Amino acid sequence: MAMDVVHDTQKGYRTILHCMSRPGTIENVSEIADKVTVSIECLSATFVTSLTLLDREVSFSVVGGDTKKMEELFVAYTMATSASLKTADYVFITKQASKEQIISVFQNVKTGTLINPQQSATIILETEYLSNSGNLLLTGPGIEDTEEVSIANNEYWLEARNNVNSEYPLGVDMILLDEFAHVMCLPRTTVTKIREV
Amino acid sequence: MKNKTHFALMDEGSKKEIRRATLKAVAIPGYQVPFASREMPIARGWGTGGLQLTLSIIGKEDVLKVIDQGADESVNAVNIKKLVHHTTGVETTTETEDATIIQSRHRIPEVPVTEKQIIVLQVPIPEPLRLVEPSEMKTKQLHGEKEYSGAWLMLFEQIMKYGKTATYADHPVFVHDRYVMAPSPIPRFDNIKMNDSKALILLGAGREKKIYAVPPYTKVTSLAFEDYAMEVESFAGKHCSLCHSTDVFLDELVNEETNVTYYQCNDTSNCLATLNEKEKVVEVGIGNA
Amino acid sequence: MAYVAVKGGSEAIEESIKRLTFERIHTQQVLEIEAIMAGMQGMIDQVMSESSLYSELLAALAIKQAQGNMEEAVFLLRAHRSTLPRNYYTRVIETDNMFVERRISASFKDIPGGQILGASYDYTHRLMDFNLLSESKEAMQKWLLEYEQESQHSSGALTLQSLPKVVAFLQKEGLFPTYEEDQAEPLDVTKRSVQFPTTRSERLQILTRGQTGAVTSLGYAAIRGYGAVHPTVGELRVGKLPLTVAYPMDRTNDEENDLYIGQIKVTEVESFIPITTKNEKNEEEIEFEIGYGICYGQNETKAIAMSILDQALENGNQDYPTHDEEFILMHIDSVESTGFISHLKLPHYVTFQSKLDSVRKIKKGTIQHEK
Amino acid sequence: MHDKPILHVVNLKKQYGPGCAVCSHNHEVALEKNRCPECGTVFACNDLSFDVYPGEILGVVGESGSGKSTMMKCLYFDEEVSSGEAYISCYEEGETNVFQESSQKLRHIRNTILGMVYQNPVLGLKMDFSSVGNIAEKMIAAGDRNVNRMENRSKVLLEHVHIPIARMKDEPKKFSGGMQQRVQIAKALSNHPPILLLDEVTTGLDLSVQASVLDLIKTIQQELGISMIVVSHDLAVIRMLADRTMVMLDGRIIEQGLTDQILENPQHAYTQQLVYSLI
Repeated sequence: MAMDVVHDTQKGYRTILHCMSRPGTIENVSEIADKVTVSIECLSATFVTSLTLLDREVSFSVVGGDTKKMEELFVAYTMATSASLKTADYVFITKQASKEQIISVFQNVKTGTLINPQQSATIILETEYLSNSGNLLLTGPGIEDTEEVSIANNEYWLEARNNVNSEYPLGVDMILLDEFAHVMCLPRTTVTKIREV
Repeated sequence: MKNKTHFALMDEGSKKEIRRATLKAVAIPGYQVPFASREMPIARGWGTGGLQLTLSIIGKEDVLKVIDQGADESVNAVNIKKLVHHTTGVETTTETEDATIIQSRHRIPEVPVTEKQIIVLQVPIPEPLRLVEPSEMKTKQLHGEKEYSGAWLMLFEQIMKYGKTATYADHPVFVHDRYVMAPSPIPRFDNIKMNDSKALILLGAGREKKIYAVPPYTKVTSLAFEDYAMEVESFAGKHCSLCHSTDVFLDELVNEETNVTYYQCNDTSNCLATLNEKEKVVEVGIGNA
Repeated sequence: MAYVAVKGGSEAIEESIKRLTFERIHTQQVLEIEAIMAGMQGMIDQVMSESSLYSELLAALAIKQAQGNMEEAVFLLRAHRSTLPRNYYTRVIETDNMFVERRISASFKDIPGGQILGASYDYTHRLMDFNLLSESKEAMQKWLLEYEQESQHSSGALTLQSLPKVVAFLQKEGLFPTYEEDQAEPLDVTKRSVQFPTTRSERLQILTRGQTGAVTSLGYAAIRGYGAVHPTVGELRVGKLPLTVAYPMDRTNDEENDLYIGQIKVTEVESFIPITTKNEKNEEEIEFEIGYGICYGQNETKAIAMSILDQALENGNQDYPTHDEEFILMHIDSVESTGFISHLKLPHYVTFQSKLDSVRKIKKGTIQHEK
Repeated sequence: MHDKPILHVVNLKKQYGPGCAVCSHNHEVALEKNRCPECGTVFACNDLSFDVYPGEILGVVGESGSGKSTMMKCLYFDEEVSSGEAYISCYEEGETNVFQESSQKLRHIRNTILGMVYQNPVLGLKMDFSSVGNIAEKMIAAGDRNVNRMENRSKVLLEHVHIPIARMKDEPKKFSGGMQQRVQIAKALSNHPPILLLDEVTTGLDLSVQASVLDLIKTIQQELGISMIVVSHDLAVIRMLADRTMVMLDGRIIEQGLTDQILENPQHAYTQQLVYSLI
């Protein structure tokens, strides 16, 4: 069964909205992701996210691995424009991305202005796994007390994220996806801390 | 000519734009994200911001409740509910507990909201600084610089003049210690419900083209000085003439024949629930006897 | 009891809507869409312009459904517009290539291509024509026959022609500065929100969508004294423009493959307005600039007023509200202004209760103070 | 005198106009007064470098058009500088060039570290709000949220500047120019700013009022140890207040040093003219 552009994107969006409102909460979109039949270079969940958020009014950039195929795919399916890292509204970081590439994303993406902080990039990051047990502690709006999570390879980018979010409300918001079609979000307001052993 | 309307009325492009703006609104609590704002089949100023939010988030499995001034049966609430139902087929309800999406004008329900729910508030004037500064460009600058002395000064002046703050509904709040926000014209009585709310609260202003949000578990405080707390509407010594509740927001009414003032719950569905609950107790009581 | 007003809403609404239908049909006269399209072009043009949706059929339907209420008809069409996917933009149109039906210049008597009066109310005597009370089809046919027999109308078709712009001749003479073409992609105000300060593309869109009366009034204010614009109509033209879009699957973006999607009738105005500028040496000079107005259909007053406001906003001036883009652009939209004005009819019980509470407390406080 | 300045300004420049090949390179020669004859660009402040030390009053004297008011507006961030640096010792340990900071941070610095008294009270006061409200505004901006405390402090300050407490709820628009100026001073002082900027504050006031305002400034400076920059075209004001003085002409600092030295032994021809006209 193919993905339904009306109802499945609505579901995908509600999942992301739920996760963005409750950072650290992990949901999954496997029900929708399983319907993805096109051959793609990214995670199914990434493709679902692109169909959910992109259209011809926004721009995106892909980092890591063979980005050309993914770019063509996104353009064909969403009519969004492919743009440079510095101007893209949505930046997709694939599993193939190196640590240097990931850090360079955080150093180059747009972070909004004080007048228009919403004009900042949203980073969609593919990662190996997301789970709710771990030593990464999250606090901030949307979190009742503290959320404990683990995100594969977060040491690659945690500091870069802190830097880019240092002058609130400027910053970037993240949607994290893993191979099991799990979704977790880190809006710019979420403060991270490594639990000390 | 095609006659059938698309699911949730708006084309997918319109929905996506609203969805993108909403995500940014959640990520920057209390900040008014501009959006294009489509014209709706109901008039600007009649809840088009809330309606667009509802239509952009709603799915087949949602259950919708719409209230206006606390009442499910208010004409505008009925009208909006009818429109959403016609274009989506989703179930509607008057029970606050059953709803997954609650669209409201000027009230937050008395029943505590839950993590499973999204509250959508209709907003006429989203800019809390508009009275201080008419220009949009300048108010955006003030928010950007976190310059809120104008908003505070209004309250200070009221205290100097009247000995207390004299705001009505829509008393401004401070969100996540960063943005001053208009909570929409909810009574001061409801402001506290925004603080550390279990539900996500979305606010939409269709005519002014702004979407903003208070995520769950977010600090929301009413603007007030240390030594002059914001006073909520007081119904001390009054109670609902129907269900006898005392700790709720009451409508003031006058009996046309006797000219006597009496009070009734503003939240009609909560009033009914309380009444039913009492009936049950009475029935149980009778059964036991 | 007052409280009944908010109860039983469903039934009240049903009854009100039934009553509205009754008002529309109780005389049992069927108003044919064709009749509206044939005889109400002015209304159709205005509705299309204010709702920014070009469809004579839908505009006629909206007028019928709204019983001729213009704000309601515009509202219907705008709401319908919100349900339509819009995935493509047309190619840029050069209005030089307009098929002109009417073209006048108030600035020059002799313009290349000549003045073409076309169809206009300008020189009609506004005297009631009581013959129209009983117009017959036979009389119409007779008039049409005679009209066609006159030699200049023999072709039967409209005297469409493609004419160069008046300003082009003046530019050749060096009276108008020549600007580099702005190739920036216009921002679609219906797809993303407007930010202040706005770009010209945003301003022009909002102005052309503006309520005809509002645009006219504010344009009038700007030239009457509450503004610093002194325009002359350089060229006003009414005519048809062909529209094309790039072939969707064509990656070469070759214009040869463009798809023709139809034509629109527009009114276009270029007003010549003298302004003071500074030259390279920071010295003041006077130059002409163009105020631009365009709108769907034939709506000349609105297009001229738009050209005035375009110029007023282009050169902001703090002394006049008509030069303040927030003042103009935020208040001329029909759906927005009528919506907010009419929302005052909605119940405001809660807000009023809150107000009452506050006022009572202050009163009590004052009394205590005085004791 | 002191080791570390509270305010350290390096090459502050403010130009109006784009600049051109002629004036951007060697304007020393090219400019007519402060204007480039080629492109018309005006250099209102041209490479101003100076320090203000804790607790001192730095006087700035010069004719109108010399760039001193523009300099003050740049220091209070009312105007954006074209280039240059400024470091404030009590902000980020004096290691951040504040001119490079975001508008959000500038607002914070302005609200908590700086105070400003404009020549024209309209710029510094909300004419339709009460006087006490006007004074409170600055304290609110600096983070005070206690009405009684702010009201009491306002009363003390109003007394200080000789405005009857009975009139504290009156709007400044009902006051004379001198009274408005005194409300402005009270406002600027209300949050104990470490640095206070005073732009021609006594200009236009009656002589007796002038004296009391100057007295007030001096007292406050001694009591609270606030550092001040006092701009005036009137050398008498500078002589009375300033520990050190700089002289401005055509957007440049032509002379600076201890006030006594400058008054006794002016070096620049323009300064000499100023000093001798005073005597």
